[in-house]
Amino acid sequence: MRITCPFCGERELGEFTYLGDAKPQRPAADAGEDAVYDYVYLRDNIAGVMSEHWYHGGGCRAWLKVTRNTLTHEISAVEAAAGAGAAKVGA
Amino acid sequence: MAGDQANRLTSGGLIDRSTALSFRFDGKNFLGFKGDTLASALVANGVRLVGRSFKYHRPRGILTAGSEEPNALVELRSGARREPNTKATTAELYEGLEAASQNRWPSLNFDVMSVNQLFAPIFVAGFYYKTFMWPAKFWEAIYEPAIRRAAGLGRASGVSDPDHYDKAWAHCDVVIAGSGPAGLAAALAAARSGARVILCEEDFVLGGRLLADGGTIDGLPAAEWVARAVAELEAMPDVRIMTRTSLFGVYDGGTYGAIERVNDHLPVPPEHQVRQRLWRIVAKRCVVAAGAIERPIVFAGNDTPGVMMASAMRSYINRYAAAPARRIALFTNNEDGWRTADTAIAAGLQVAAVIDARADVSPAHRSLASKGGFPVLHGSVSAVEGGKGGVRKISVSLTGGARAEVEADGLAVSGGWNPAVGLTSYHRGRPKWRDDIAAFVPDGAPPGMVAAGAANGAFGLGACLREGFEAGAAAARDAGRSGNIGSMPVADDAAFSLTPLWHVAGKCKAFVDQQHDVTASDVELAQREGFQSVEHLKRYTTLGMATDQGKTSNVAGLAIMAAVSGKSIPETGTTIYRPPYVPVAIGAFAGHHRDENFHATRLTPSHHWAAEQGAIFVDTGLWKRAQWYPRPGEKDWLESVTREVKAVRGGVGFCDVSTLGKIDVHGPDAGAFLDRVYINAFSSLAVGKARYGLMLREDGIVYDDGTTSRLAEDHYFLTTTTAKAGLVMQHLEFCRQVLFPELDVQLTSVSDQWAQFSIAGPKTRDLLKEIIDPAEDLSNDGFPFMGAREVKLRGGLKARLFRISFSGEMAFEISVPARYGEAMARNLMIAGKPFGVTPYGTEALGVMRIEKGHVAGPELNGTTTAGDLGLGKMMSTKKDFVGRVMAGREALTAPSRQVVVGIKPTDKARRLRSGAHIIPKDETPGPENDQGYVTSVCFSPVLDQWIGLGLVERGRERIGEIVLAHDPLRGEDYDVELCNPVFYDPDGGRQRG
Amino acid sequence: MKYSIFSLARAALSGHKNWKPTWRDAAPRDRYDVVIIGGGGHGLATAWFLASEFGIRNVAVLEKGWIGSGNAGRNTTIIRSNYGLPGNTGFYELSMKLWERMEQDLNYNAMVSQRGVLNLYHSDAQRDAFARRGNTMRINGIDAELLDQAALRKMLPFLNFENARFPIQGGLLQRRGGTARHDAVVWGYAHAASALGVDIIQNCEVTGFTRDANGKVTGVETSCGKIGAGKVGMAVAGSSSRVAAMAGLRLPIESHVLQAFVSEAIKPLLPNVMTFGAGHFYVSQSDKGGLVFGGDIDGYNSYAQRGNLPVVEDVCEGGMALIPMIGRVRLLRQWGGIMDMSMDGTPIIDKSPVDGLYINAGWCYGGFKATPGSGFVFAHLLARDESHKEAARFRLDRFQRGAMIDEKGQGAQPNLH
Amino acid sequence: MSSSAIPYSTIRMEGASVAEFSWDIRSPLDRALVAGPYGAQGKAGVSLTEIHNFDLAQVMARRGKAGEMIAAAKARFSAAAPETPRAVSAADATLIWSGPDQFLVLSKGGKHSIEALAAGFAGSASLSDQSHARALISVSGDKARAMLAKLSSIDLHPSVFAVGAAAATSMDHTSVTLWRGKDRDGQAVFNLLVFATFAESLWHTILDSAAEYGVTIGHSDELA
Repeated sequence: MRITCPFCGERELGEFTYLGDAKPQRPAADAGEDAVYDYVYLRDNIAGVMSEHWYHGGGCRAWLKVTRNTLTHEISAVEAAAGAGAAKVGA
Repeated sequence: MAGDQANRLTSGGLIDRSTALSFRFDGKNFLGFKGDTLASALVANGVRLVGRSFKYHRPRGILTAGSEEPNALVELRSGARREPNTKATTAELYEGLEAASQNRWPSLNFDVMSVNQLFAPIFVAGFYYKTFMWPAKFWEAIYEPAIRRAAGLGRASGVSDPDHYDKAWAHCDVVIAGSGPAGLAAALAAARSGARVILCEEDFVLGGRLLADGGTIDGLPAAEWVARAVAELEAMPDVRIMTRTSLFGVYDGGTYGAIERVNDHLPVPPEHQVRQRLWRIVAKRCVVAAGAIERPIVFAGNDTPGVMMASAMRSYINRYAAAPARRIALFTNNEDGWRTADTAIAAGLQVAAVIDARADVSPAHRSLASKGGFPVLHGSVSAVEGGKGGVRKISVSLTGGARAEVEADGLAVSGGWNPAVGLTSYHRGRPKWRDDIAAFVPDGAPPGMVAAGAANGAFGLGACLREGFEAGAAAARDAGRSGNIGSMPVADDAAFSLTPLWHVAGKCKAFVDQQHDVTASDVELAQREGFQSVEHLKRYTTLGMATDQGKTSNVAGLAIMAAVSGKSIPETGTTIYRPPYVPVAIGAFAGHHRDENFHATRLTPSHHWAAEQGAIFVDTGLWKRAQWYPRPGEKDWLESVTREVKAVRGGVGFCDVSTLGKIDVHGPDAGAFLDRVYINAFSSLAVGKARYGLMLREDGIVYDDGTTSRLAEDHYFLTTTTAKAGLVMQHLEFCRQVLFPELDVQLTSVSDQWAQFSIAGPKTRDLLKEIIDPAEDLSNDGFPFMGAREVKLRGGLKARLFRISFSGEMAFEISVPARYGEAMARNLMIAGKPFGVTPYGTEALGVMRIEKGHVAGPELNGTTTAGDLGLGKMMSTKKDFVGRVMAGREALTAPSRQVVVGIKPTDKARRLRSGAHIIPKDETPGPENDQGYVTSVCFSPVLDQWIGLGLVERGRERIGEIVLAHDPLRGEDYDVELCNPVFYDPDGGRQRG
Repeated sequence: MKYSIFSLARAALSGHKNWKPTWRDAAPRDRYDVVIIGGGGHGLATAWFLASEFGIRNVAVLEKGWIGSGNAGRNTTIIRSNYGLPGNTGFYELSMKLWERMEQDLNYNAMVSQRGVLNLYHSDAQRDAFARRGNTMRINGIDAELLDQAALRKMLPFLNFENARFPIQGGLLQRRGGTARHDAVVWGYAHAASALGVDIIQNCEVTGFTRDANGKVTGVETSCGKIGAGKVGMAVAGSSSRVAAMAGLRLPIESHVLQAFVSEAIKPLLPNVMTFGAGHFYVSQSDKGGLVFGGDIDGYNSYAQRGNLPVVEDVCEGGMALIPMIGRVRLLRQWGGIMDMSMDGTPIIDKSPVDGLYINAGWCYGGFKATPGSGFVFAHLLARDESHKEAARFRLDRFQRGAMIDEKGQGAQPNLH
Repeated sequence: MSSSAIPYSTIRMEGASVAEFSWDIRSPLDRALVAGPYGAQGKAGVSLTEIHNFDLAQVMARRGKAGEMIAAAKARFSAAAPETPRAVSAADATLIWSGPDQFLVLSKGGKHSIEALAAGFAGSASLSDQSHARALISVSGDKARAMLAKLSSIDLHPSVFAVGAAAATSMDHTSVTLWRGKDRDGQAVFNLLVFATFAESLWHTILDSAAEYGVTIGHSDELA
């Protein structure tokens, strides 16, 4: 598998680390235990196109949101996490 | 007769007759020529019996001339370089080659295991599932060892592989598998377009089937055309031709695996060179021009030595000038097979007969037959006479029912061609059936891959060139290259007509999978027993599971299954194709990463100094750390470690702690950020102070700990444990970039920037005064406990000084830029000399942290909570932080949890061991009363006894209770007392003093 | 049809023409007391135990492909009960005891080979963790031995003791561990269950659940039509989330690819099952002669049943680091299976929140060894509506309660288990 | 091969003891690097040079301050700081992209040490000293690309990785910063910043990879 890092270009799988589904959002501080349980433990586990967190730890250390098909491993989009490259926010 | 090359034809072939090579097979000496394979040299020498089959130990010869060979497997080389199951058909001959037949005892010619043939009526597919069940104990003791000994083919060397391997990356626009007409045409078109091209050929010569079958291309003899094409390709800088290289797999994102047999054609790789190299080729497009594999027809006696694929016969005759037989019969169901009759006659060999299963034979072939003086028999081969000496007589069932017999010493068989659909099917694409050629062709190939030529079912030479050229041009275009591709090479297409014939029914054993001894009746039995799915068929009979992965047998097997189950072949379908296309040495996949090079090694800044001191090193992750520093006369590690601990507690010692992860946390929101990743507060930490911090995973379990210091308003210096350094960095970046992107914070690993030493013991300050600029105030007021700031050393170097202690002693940690690390160690020795300074290792470090009751790796084991570790009070209730909510779950806060306590044997002479379990006293150990276990132990010089920490149910409520340490693994049971985990200076006076 | 050397010899006389199918290929009936989704080892074992132990014979096993086509036919065939945490220890030992009598139970030779499973350790910390686990095993009545380096040198002289990056210090050995012939386990359960009246229906894919007004599951919709059921049990590791989603459930499971490898067959070389403690590599040698080996999961969600090169390399590096004599042995075939990776690395066997639907899932990469135990406790749950005591901790709500069973201590990060 | 960056100091101690501190600088390759030929005989295909004693500062823009950081860099170096994976040569420093909104400043002689840079980047960027965190190895020779292909998954073809191209990448599972310097004697020069504690290990792997081509090994105080 090769992932096109928005900062570095196309790189081989070995430079990246996988975290998982990027859809669940960390609940607000007061959201309660059920919401956090859902966030931490439950997964859609999609067979198909899924948005995922990958870390380019063997490269620029950016966290990425990768849109990938879990049936074919085809990657259709890669974008940086909100806080990667954030120095350009508002700039 | 050995060594005389009696079957070498007097002329022709792509062999170098001026370079004779001697070799040994089963202890006999032979000669061959440069350009031979082991198989062709054996053919030239008239050797027909080369192996024994897997189950029945039947005599077997050479069936093919390529990597699809099921029978001619040998142990190549000897000693540590012995390679079992090597295909003689691909092993390049070299001077001094040694090979031995396998799976026979005592000799190939007289193999006692061939008695298995007598039991053949019982040893049908799956027989072992139905027996060997009684008595139960006999399986491991008797049946299984016997089966294991009988199975397996060659013997591995049994000793460490002495050769080297490496791995490399290559990048191109178009990678092409195969250098036959389609592959070369593809390479020409792509290269002329300006594409970067890699052409992989598993053989040691380019040309594929052109080497054996010749032909005319662009009006030139094939060999000449190949030479011109290769010369043109070689002249282009962005074309890389890789011979002896098999493209074996396709992985995601256009990554291809290839194995280059760099030096397998030499007795031993030259100095500094590898035996084989694994390539990961990254290509925008791939053209599979891997050709097709001629398929056998299944008939009785089809495994007799001397029965050979028709195309293989042509290879041996034309390419190697070696005659597989003198009087050849041909059994074919298609037009292409006839070329072998042509070839035989041209080479001056006799054709005994052509047995053609089709109704009609072309006039051209009829005239060939009359010219060659051989009969054309319409029918099929029903039996072959001849044992280990090879084919003698062939029985033919003629169309219409009559029988005929043909005397011949070789039988060429052509059942048609199967495109090599492996590579195109590795992403779960299923090949599709084409009736016109009665074969599966690629379908659903991975993105970017296309098959061309015979690999795509185009069997004519002209069609191969056309498909290859067009595929090469299209691939280059897709890769963005648009140069002038010039003219397409042209050749005539021979007619291809075939009447499918898979199996000639008969009484004797007719082999589908020759290597695994799977017969047509085994396939029928499988069907009868319900194993009708091709996958069940494969698994039940082991069809296609041998070292050739069924390249010559799978399609025939499923065709027979289709016939007996009344389904069509496409309905029956194929099994899943899996890489690698050819077997690949495990050593090549490992490359450089073996022995000491298995993983990288990290060295601390003072490593070489410690080595000079005679330190014993321990592996901690990738690190080598000084474990202790033995001194002459010390009888064991314990004595050394005890001395080191006493030296620290009584004076001063130092230890390189540079392995801790160190992270610069910068930015206006650095404090707010740390508040969210730690359970305790850091925004409130004053500049110039350090604080111990604990971070949780989001599931509420402790992740890591360490001290973090505030060096400036917007700059914290965070430390992690050695083990978690990289992971914590990743986690913090996740928090920064994903969870809390609104915070203005920057992270940098500075682990390698700083050499850090812990200096501990009551004389620490005395030592530091020697080395630190006298202007720096190190007094309790000037540098209180948990102080942290930059200081100047004598001589002007700046260092960071932290007053933190994990030993319970007055202690500091000092950081200097890493290239001064070794000097720092030396200077600490000089500065500390008056105070008896002692370097100490990780063992002493561990002893002192246990004496002080500090938790470490064994307690932070990924299942413990802050509360379990006795650190629950650190959890802030005033802020949100990672893990806060989940940490509150019922089972994680239950009073019955196992929590950290101190443990000491009641008998002071008793050694406590980690991993011992804690059982209430006077109870019989069982799962119900297994209340915890010992996590960390040491011999405490202070208490003069073994002590430890443990995780014990309700441990903190049970201080003083005597319980049983139960250690059945080591046969020990003894009483221990649960106690306060802080064994040493519980009030903390010493570290604050 | 009773299998034995005698029946085999008799059959030989008639040219093996009289063998009957190993199991009956049944057409679906309208309704069963229990429908099991998934004709793998677990599903078929569940059916057999329902029929043989719990007297429920009106059972169907629905398989979307051919029986054993999932992980039952793709694993590395290891059996063991060397777990260290309450909940796992007892369950896997229950399973091991069932392995030990399987062939007699089923009249089918699954080649259960108790050749020993050895976990190697390379550091003091690892030894201590193994000691803790080994003692847990012993306390639970399971065999375990802690071996030092000298013992290993004697037993396995070919391991890399001399120039290893991470020298071998010793190992934890369970002699009763070993291997079994994976396909034969499937066929054996099918054979025996079929003989007791269980309907095995291949090429029948479940596409949905039928529910009554209260939401209770009343059956399944399949590619062969609707089939009614008193209870539905799912044993579809690899597809658990997809099947559960048909009932509106989300599970604490991710699907990951685990690759496995087999070498060319060679004469006996490795006597037992070994795991490398300093890298991702485990290996045994099949009775046929191939080295069967594997390592870590690829690490990303996948339903593709195939993996990528970095893990192949990583595994072979581990192999060469541990056993440098295998360098010239060739890797013959690589494949990938879909693992139900649960959030704590431990299975889930429980009633689902949907009435009438029962879950057997989350086996990570360790489902094969659990086959008989899983079948037994799942049959118990289906028959009695309560967890067997050895499966009592495999509840679905353990994540909400905080009662995870996390052998590796990696938390809710499935790719690290 | 050590040179003293801090002068030798002799200090008279209380109690009449004399301590002599020598603050020798030691490169992480100090022991492993043996200058001279290595591997196959004949003309060396690979040339390896370790560069000693450099200043290396990591400059990371603060949130929303990328523009200000670029401006500050421009003011200091009279060069545009790299915003994509490139190495930019300024008069007395090389600015090497190291990630989104960050770059490394490689220089000699303290002129662009972290202390020297601090004022200029105050408010726009966070600075972190990496001078001692890395070893710097320069690779050239006919076979440099062939050798690097064993370690790096990056495509180093001249049409893809031109002079000035840079990459934050991994070699042999170890993070490195790689960039192509100016050609020397008509040959490409690849520079590698390697983490100090991994340096010796990676060095041996580099030597193993290069041995078949013949290697010449040296060191230098000059930046390539």
